[in-house]
Amino acid sequence: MDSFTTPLLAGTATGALLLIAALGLALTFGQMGVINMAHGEFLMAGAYATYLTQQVVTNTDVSVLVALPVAFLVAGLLGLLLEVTVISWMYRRPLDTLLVTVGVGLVLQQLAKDVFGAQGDPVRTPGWLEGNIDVFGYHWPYRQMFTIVLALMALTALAALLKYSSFGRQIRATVQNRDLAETVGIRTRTVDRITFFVGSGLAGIGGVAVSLISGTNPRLGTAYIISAFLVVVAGGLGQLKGTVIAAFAVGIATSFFADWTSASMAQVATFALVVVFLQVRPQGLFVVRSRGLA
Amino acid sequence: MRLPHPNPDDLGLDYLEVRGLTVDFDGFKAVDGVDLTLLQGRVHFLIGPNGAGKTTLVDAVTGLVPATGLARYRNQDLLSVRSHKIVRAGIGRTFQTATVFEELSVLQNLDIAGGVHRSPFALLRARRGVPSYVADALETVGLADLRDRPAGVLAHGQKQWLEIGMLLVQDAKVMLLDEPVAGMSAEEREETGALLQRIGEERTIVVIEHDMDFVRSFADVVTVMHAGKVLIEGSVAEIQASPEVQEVYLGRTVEGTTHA
Amino acid sequence: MFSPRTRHVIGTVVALTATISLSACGNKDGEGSAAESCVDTSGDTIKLGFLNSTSGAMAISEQTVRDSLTLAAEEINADGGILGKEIEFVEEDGASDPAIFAEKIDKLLTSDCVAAVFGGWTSASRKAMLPVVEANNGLLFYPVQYEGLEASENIYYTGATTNQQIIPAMDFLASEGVETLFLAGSDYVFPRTANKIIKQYAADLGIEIVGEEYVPLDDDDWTTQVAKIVEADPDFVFNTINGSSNVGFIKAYYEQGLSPETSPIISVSIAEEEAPAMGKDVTGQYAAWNYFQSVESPANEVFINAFKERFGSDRPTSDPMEAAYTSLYLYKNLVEAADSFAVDDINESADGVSFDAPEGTVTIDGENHHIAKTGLIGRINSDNQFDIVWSSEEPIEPDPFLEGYDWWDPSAE
Amino acid sequence: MKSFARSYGPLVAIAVLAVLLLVVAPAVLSPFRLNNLGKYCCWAIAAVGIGLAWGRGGMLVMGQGVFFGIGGYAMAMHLKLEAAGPEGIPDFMLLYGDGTMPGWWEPFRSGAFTLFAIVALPAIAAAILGYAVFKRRVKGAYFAILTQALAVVFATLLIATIQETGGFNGLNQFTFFFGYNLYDPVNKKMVYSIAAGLLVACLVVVWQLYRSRFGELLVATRDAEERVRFLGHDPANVKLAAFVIAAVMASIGGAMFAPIAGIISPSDVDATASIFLIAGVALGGRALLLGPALGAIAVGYGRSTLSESFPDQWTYFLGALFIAVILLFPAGLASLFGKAWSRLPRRKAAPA
Repeated sequence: MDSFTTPLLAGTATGALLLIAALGLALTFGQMGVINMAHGEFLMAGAYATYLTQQVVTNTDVSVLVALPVAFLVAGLLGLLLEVTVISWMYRRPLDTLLVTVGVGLVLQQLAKDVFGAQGDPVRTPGWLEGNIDVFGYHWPYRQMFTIVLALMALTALAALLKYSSFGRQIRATVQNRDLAETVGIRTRTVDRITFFVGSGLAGIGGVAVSLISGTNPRLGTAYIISAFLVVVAGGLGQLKGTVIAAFAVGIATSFFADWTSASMAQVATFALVVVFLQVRPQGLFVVRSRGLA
Repeated sequence: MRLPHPNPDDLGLDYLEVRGLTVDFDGFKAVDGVDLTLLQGRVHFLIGPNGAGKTTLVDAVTGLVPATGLARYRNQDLLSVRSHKIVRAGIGRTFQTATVFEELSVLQNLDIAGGVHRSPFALLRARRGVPSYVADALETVGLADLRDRPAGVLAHGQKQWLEIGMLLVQDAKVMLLDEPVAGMSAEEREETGALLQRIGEERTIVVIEHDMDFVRSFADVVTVMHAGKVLIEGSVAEIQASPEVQEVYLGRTVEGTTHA
Repeated sequence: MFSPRTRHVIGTVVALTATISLSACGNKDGEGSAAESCVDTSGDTIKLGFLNSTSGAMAISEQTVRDSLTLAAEEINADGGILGKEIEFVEEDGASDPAIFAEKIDKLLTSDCVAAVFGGWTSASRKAMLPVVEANNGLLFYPVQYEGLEASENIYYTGATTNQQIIPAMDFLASEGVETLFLAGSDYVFPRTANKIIKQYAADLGIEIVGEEYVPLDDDDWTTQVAKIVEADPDFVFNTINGSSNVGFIKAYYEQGLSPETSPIISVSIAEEEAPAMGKDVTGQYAAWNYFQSVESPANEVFINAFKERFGSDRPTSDPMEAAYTSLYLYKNLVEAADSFAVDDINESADGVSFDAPEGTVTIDGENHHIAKTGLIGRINSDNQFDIVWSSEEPIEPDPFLEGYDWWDPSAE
Repeated sequence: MKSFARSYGPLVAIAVLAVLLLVVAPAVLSPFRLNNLGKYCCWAIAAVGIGLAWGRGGMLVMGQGVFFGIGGYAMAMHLKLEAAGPEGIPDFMLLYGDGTMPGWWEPFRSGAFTLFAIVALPAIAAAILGYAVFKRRVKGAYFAILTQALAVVFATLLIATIQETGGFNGLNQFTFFFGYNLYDPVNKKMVYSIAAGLLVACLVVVWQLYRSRFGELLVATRDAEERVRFLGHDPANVKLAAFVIAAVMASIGGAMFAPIAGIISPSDVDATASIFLIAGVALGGRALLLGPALGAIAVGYGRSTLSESFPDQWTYFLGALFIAVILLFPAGLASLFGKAWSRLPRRKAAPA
């Protein structure tokens, strides 16, 4: 029985983590066409923010909750800084944004190493996240449930922001027709910046969740960035629901593959799965149809 | 000016036949059961208000959007063939916004369109000299003086001619032109019209157009589309006489000039 | 295909290339003439090379080795150097990349002309350096416990081989009456090889292996694999995980309700630096090493005090650091025993050269160039130090190929 | 004569590079530096292919390490078997495995088969992947991400297959290169010369490709893929051809890397190694003829020397290099000195 529940539940948690990481990417990539390879390092920044918060707020039960807004802010501001100094010079050059942010990622990693040391720093799990419940033999850790809740909250907040707020309408207007949006008085540059801030901030939230799994270390982001991008690719651009389905599908599939074979082979199998999937739906799960000659 | 309607049988198989062509965008029928017979030697105009499905029809025939029904050319169902094979079968098209290779010279643009004449292996050779079919096309579209200019610096009209020239090099027997004279001066329109008539003698030319003066001057046959369907087909005079057309389309645009 | 003119130009280029390539044509016969040593021993100093990763994934661990080497060099220099010559050390970054290690040791040996190189951490880096150091008839001192199955004339191994760490750990488990064991490791050479040995020895000892799981080096999420440990409910978990992946393993382990009371862990890569970085209280878990900071010996006291003074009082000392520190002193003793810096002379008189190291007296085996070391098991206390709970009592003679163990069959799975 | 200079100027530049690499360098460099230069040449060979695929074809290949690795491992397997002697099996299989050799190693005993495999394996792999990707019109960033994921997966696969590929340790301890003792300095120089010669040969190949109609078509596909479709070409085939050639070049680079570096391991072929290759191409100028090769050599040299002087700062340099070059000189540093020579697409037509 637990050969089914374990990978399913653990995979759902992995998927939730991928979702948080991929939401920010889907936002910046989907809405702005920017491929931010430093997104993984924003995740890392969120993890270090959690660590630092724990140094200040020593009550572990509270510090993780305090760390959420702090991590969002830290990663978001890093993103904003990146947008203003680098990205804003290269819109409509998506491949170049990819390469530039590879460089930014390298610098941030080395910076983390120099500031915090190459050895990772510990992040303590709050008492109310210690422990687990027995689901058909799988001792499902509260921490995994917390990750899922966190992902769903991030998703809900982002969806509500896009759908109901005036900022969300401005984003959608800018995406659909940047020039027109400008003529009706939307400051598209500001919209870009806020989009990037929010997208990067989401990575910070992901960093909090990751830090509860493995503490901090400078290379923490690299383990997630590629999977998160595969999720965005498989999910398709333009709609959050594609990202959501793809994140959980990739997470759960990886867990099952790992259960059947090994964790290494699971990586290989998941990649193969995405490539095969793209044979069926080359634009991902959901596409915004366009009739123009691209 | 008008040519007699030839019998398709006299022309062998060189005509494009469209039957029941339908393009369905998630429930919205952009093209809805269109029947057309496009014959060689005629300049065929496709008109209709925005959203009538003209461009989508051309997209469907050239493999850009999936469609149901039939589009037959030389016993080949175009709807089941990929775009580049449709081109190789002799059907070429242009786009509303001229898409030429801006960094390449006029000559290179024409030359690159000559792929149908070359084997894959021949592609590995450098170009030397100007192939006769390129030289001919250069003359026909009147860009011989500009042959070494980068295409990016050409005037708008010249780019359209260059595109038509590329179709000539491709040896397209059917040319589907999407608003080729949009944005052209009156003089350029005249030249373009003359060009179309000149090259149309041995080809099937289909032009999507809004400008009724241009349509009146150069159309052999006009098809009016509305809401994805063919409203009426006939000569310019027949179209202008049609009350339905007046209502949906000509009513507003051409009213003033019909009295002239 | 080409015009005559093109053909002419291409022809010229091809002919030029071919001529030059041929002029550098190889020497098929004859043994490779071993490079003559360029080490300069005429001056007042002797050059040594320190080759550790100060960038990349392994920098975490290797920087500590570099620090110990620096300390030892400074101490030796303060004490008059080696054969009266001051040590001048050349530092290089291996960048956590085996190919870079190969390149850098080549540079150290042939351009900098160092008398010996100290460093390397991963087996991949050592394997990459081995042919280079052999080809140049140089010397490499490798300070990390490893999977054994190797012995080179040009390498001295001052960390443990498997019969000094893995086998004592198994002996300890047997003495504790362990009946079921779960193996958890990173998916690379050391854990796979160590587990191969563990499985064969376990069969001999009558310990049942109830599970075996591997996760890639960069992967930190152990949740699914730990669930299998919960299911198997072993008496002990043998942990051969490397680096930061340990953190994820330890967290997942406690999260799912495991504890030292139910299924304690014995690790071979968690030492004094790693224990406090887990983000969990790991009190009561075990580690197998040949040195702990808690070892009581005068030499260790000197070492710990010197290290803390040089690098900060918050810095712990650990097994690889001690092995690196020891390696430089062993080199000093080797040179002085041979009264020469020449590699062949050193090798000649190597057998039996010893040093009163912080871990206790270590002695070089002239046959396989490993050193005799005492096996220790420590249990982590609340200060993240190790209480030594078991010892092999005597230094264990190194046996990298496990020739003295009749249960060992290298070709069995 | 002017058109001669335009047409053959690049060839003269290649010849100058050939003389530098094949005559000057062996004469002035120490064996250690020459061996390093050999490694840079191997990266440069791969970079020339990246220039073709990315600079001319617009396909950002972020996983060329995979093909570099295919060639490298194919060659290394042969060298391992050569070191093991006839009937022998590689040492690591005895140490870490059960002492049996997987059947697919067997053909690599043959030098001829190995040389064939170095060209054929990457071509087949790239053709399959490229066919799957290009035919389904997966492009741009999607393609870049997929290739990078491929590199991650490839490295993971290698690390996990210890008994078959040596795992994390990779393959090393080669003694002979097709019968030549690799420890003999004369032979090391010969292996270097082969690598440098292959680099020159690859440059001549891309020079011809760039001036060919295929080269024009490739640029056209990069700039307006859909338009090319309506010229009667399947852009997928055009890109596929460039991708396959780039893969073969990467493989050749990898194949020479193994004997020169004396090792091939997952860290030489993973995502980081692939990005390292991209860095050289970006620095040198992705669309130029000599740019990628010179850039790769420069980045390789920078890595060796900077890490000697500033071991901790190398990563900053590499990161800053990406940012500065892409931001300030997207066409690469060589474009700053770029005379008309290597700027290809504007070549004047020869008089009719």
